Amino acid sequence: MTENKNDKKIGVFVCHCGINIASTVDVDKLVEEFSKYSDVSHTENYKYMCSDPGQKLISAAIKKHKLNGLVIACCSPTLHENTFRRLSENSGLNAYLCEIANIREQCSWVHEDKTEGTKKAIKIVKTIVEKVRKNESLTPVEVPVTKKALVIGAGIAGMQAALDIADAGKKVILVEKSPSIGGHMAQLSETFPTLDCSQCILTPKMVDVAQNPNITLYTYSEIEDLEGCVGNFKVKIRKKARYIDEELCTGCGICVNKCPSKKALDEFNVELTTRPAIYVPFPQAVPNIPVIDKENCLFFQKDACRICEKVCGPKAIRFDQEDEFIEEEVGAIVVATGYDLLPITEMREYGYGKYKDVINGLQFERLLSASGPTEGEVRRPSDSKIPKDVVFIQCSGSRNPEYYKSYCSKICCMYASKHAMLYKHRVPDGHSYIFYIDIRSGGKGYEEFVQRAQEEENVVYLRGRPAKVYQEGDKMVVWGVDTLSGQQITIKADLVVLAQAIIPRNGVEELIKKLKIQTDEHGFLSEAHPKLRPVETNTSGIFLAGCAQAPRDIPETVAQASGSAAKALTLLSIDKIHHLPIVATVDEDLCSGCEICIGTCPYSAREIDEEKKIAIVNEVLCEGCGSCVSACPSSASQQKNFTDGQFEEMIKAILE
Amino acid sequence: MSEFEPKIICFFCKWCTSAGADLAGTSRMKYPPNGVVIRTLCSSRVDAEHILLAFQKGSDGILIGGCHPGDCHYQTGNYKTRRKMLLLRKYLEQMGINPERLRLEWISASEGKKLAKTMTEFTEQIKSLGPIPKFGEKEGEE
Amino acid sequence: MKKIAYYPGCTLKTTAANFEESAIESMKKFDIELEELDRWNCCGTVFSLATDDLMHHIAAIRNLIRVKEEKSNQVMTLCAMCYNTLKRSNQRVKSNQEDLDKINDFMYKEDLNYNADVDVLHLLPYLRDEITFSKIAKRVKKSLNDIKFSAFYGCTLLRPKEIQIDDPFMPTILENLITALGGETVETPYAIECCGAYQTVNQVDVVVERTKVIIDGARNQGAEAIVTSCPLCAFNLDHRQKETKKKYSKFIEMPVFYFTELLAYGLGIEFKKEWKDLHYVDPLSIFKN
Amino acid sequence: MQKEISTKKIFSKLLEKFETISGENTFNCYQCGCCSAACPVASEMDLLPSQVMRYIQIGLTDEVLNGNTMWICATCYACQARCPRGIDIATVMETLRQIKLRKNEDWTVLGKIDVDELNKLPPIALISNLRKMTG
Ligand SMILES: Cc1cc2nc3c(=O)[nH]c(=O)nc-3n(C[C@H](O)[C@H](O)[C@H](O)COP(=O)(O)OP(=O)(O)OC[C@H]3O[C@@H](n4cnc5c(N)ncnc54)[C@H](O)[C@@H]3O)c2cc1C
Ligand SMILES: Cc1cc2nc3c(=O)[nH]c(=O)nc-3n(C[C@H](O)[C@H](O)[C@H](O)COP(=O)(O)OP(=O)(O)OC[C@H]3O[C@@H](n4cnc5c(N)ncnc54)[C@H](O)[C@@H]3O)c2cc1C
Ligand code: SF4
Ligand code: SF4
Ligand code: SF4
Ligand code: SF4
Ligand code: SF4
Ligand code: SF4
Ligand code: SF4
Ligand code: SF4
Repeated sequence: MTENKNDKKIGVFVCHCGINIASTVDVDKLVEEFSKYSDVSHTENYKYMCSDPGQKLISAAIKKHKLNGLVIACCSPTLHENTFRRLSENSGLNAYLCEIANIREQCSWVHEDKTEGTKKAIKIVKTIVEKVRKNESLTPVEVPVTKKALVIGAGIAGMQAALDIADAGKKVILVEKSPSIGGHMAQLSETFPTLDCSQCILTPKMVDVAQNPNITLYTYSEIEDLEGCVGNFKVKIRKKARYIDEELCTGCGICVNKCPSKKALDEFNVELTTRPAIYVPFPQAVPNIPVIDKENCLFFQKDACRICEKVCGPKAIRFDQEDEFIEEEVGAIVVATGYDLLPITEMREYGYGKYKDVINGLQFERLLSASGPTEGEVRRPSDSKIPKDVVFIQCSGSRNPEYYKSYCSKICCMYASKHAMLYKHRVPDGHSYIFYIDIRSGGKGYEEFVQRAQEEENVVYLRGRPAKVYQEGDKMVVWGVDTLSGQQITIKADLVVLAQAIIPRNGVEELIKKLKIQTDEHGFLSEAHPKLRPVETNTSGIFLAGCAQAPRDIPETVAQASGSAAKALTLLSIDKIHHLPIVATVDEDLCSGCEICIGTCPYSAREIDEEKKIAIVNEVLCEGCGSCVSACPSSASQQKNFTDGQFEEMIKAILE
Repeated sequence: MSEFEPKIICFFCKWCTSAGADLAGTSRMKYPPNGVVIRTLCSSRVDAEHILLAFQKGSDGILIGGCHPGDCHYQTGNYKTRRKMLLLRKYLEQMGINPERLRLEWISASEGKKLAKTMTEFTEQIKSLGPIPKFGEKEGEE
Repeated sequence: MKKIAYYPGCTLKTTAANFEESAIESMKKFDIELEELDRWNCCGTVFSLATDDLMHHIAAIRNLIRVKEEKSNQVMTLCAMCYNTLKRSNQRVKSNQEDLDKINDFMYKEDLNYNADVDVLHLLPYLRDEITFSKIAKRVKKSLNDIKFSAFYGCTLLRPKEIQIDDPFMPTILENLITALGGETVETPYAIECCGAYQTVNQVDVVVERTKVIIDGARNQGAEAIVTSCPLCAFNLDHRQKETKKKYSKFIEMPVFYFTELLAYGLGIEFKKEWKDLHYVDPLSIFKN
Repeated sequence: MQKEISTKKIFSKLLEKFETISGENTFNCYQCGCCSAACPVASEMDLLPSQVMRYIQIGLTDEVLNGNTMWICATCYACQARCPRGIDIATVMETLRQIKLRKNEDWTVLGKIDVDELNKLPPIALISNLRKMTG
């Protein structure tokens, strides 16, 4: 027996697992081997360690020998690490002093020769004994949870998430950048695949949001700043000045009618029409309170007018209103900032937005919509004629890695089909043509929907990407191809509708920087795992929903929103969160402040202590991957219970 | 002298490769016993210094296993590992160690078979390369 | 007078001498002398695209060596095809040291080792960027008097993007020149499309079809004449009108100019009879003053 | 007639040669057809540019080499300027011509052209034609 140089008292317990281990590993030999170690105070083997008598035997030994380290040589840690760590904790030994040596899955079951198996098992157990020698007692990092959620963006995704969380009895702060909630869905006419009216199904939800006592709604507001981390975020909201006293305004709309400055481009109608300087985005807007657009207001620009102030009965106009800042504390965040369309002005081959009668899909939705600028009569922008030949071009700016976006925008095959169909309903003697490359109609009832367009609505599908659109007289000429027949094609159309690529919402980069979450190369929010954690971000406590993550349609958006709400609720329904304590550490004396670790960490858990000029670890954010530790050039950084010293001893143990 | 039995150290990440090794076990696949696993949370924890130390102390081969690109539990850990390994292999070459002795494989939790195959092949390969030269000596020089 | 080394190319010395003369004369009005290289050879007219073919770049590079010999780092071209070929050959060896070395090795008899450091210019962007259209407008003696032109760019000044002189889908440089000279412009979709190019040698029909589409297209938009920026386009669109007329009896002919001719005309330089004789469709018919 | 295809025929020496000379990966093409929509002389071709790409992808290289597409192509780059996958189809056409020309199968035969006609042509027309259409 060698001398016990440290004050360790380790127990080594070797499991037979019936004959699963014992037939290929000489379990007695293992006991014999480890009893030679000076700091192994107790070692024995037993038939089934995880059985009740097995566990009792370990517990008794811990107490009897005052063990301060535990090695269980048995099956894979994925199976019983929890079992034995719990046992350890219950027997008065810190859970993190207990480790598993896997001599079953990675030894007895994969080898046949008992001598070899035994030799290897000894090495395996030895490495774990070495590790346990230097393991520290650890306590899971514990943080209380603020039981309130923040949802950013009030499109259908954000609204659904907020409603789900609120219905579960938790408070929600819902922040929307534009003057009304609703997002893009409010602009749509009818929706595939069932063609129900978008407004009809959306408006009740908007009202629910407005009336739900658990939801605090901030429209015309943006996130100014975010601090803190999972369970305890501090958020600062900028409530932009509407120049209206929201308490007093009755939403009568007189000001809007009387405003003489009517030339501002109407965002809601995708610039097909103009609106006054004081406006409500659309009739069903929530809240139904106008906002003054400073850029176009005669008072702000020329110190003139003030008509709105004069006509307002309740005297609600406040030209001197200023942006307000509101601070809130929340435990979880859902980001649902949605999408925009790739600007038509980028479409080189289709005229850079020069032609009035080349429009995007959302503009066409407005032309179809009963509440749109043409009251649902399809009239083209240039001369208000009813177009008799309409060409729809799919994949405009999508699936084009060379010039635009490499990805598929996922919903445009479907809405192009819908557009052609709805157009036929509005203009029965009209003709519609769709240029497509592939038709992607995965979804319940989607393929049938496209087939209906082809069979019943006389939509002409042409397979090929058009090369050029130009104006000739009052026609828009499309140079295309049908690759299936091998023919070049020209169509003289009255209107061309481009299914523009879906891109992340304009301006969202700034928000992302504040939230310290990640995006993919295209600016869509990154999920924590593409398959198994699709609604979480890399940052604990921040979830995502809707088109902010990737292009998707309404059903998928709603499903994902409910998913992220469930995730947020999981977090909000516990009092304290525990966090794996196997985190990175920094030795203040060794750290040179080189900041290498900071760029390495995928969770932004590393920052520089400005005073000490050294790196620190935010234990709540650290997930324990160890990237930063191996990247640290000064060996200042270590990982708890995975220190360089432990690795060194484990390596030596294998090579002895 | 009996046949040369190489000493191989395997650094496997908890989420993918170690789970793949467990699967090889539950499926009772067989492979040579030369490799012993050190389980890490992520392959990116493996430090260049660990590898150099292992070679110095007489490891004949080192196998690092991580999740497939895009599947890393920690987002980008495996990319970092790949970059590190590329550099390290160059460095090993300069030190006179055959870079083939260091191998990186993406093995997922469901690839028990790939694990067994890799273990077998790598052991064979290291056997044919022979024992690691003493530190300071170049490989191939007697 | 500012001197710029000038590479004429074969066509502007023969069938399109009018283009060269009008350019040289016009530049003099701006105190610029286009100084022809002492020695030059044909550039090859088309850039060879095969990756394994270096031989065909030698002719182009040799001309750039001539430029260096005259202690210049830039060379002016008037022909779009020369511009395209010289510029792309230069770019190819510039971005590929191995190719450059091989070419230098091959031309070991040259005194100079080429370093891919000659800038290949074309007159059209030079007019826009250096002389500027506003200055040109000020010097106009004979206005184009609201004549309606349809610009025709062809391919080699706009594609590929490495050498493009303007937006490849919506170029405006020719239109802006015409406007500066007092003319009017109409838009056609064909302005940036091909005239049929070298197919004019043995597949005349391909060019006839192009000529018909392009000129009809211009006429439909109200154009009275075409302005080109490539001597091959100029030839095809002008001279192939003969065959076009033969094939389509209803086809109406239209004068075709090279941009330098209009520039010269605007600056008050006489439109010589010899120039006119090199045209197929009478160019002078449209001038109203 | 049914065409029998096989990967052996597709991944042939010829394809290898083709990809070396052109520097293009044929399989990048996803058959959007934009090149064909853009080509100003496609009406004279017996296979559209995108069909040429497709034929090569499935190993029908002989059909392509015996067709006229590459000889009609005027190297105008209208296709290349639009191809969403960044394929240089003009170079693909040149490569096909080269494969023929390197076997001494010239397309332009000067002897067949009227001498007066030849004299009238600008040198750029003649030289470029000979460069593209003869070996
Ligand atoms: C032409 C067209 C037709 C379509 N037709 C259909 C159809 O028929 N059926 C179907 O299922 N789907 C259809 N869709 C898809 C549908 O529009 C989307 O699936 C859905 O709108 C996505 O909702 P969202 O909440 O994720 O995004 P959005 O609707 O874009 O909502 C995002 C919200 O977040 C707000 N916001 C953005 N940034 C911030 C910020 N920094 N701070 C605060 N708030 C912010 C925005 O103002 C907006 O209100 C169509 C899409 C298009 C383009
Ligand atoms: C060939 C193929 C390849 C695929 N590849 C991929 C891929 O690469 N990536 C990807 O993301 N997806 C892939 N998928 C899809 C993936 O398999 C499914 O998305 C996923 O498995 C669906 O999970 P589920 O739980 O809904 O259904 P299932 O996996 O079918 O699970 C349903 C469970 O319910 C049980 N069950 C059924 N009826 C009853 C009952 N009455 N009472 C109690 N239990 C019941 C069943 O026994 C089963 O265990 C693939 C699918 C196929 C067919
Ligand atoms: S602890 Fe693991 S190895 Fe032991 S009996 Fe239980 S399952 Fe088998
Ligand atoms: S007039 Fe006054 S009360 Fe009426 S909508 Fe305008 S601000 Fe509100
Ligand atoms: S003050 Fe401004 S918002 Fe009010 S009515 Fe006049 S222009 Fe309109
Ligand atoms: S969904 Fe259809 S139209 Fe949209 S990018 Fe994908 S394939 Fe193209
Ligand atoms: S261990 Fe990983 S998660 Fe933790 S601080 Fe280091 S890099 Fe970040
Ligand atoms: S990498 Fe190491 S030395 Fe550099 S700042 Fe981080 S902890 Fe300090
Ligand atoms: S444009 Fe490009 S991708 Fe599309 S068919 Fe032509 S070569 Fe293929
Ligand atoms: S380069 Fe050739 S194939 Fe391409 S568009 Fe021009 S003529 Fe057609």
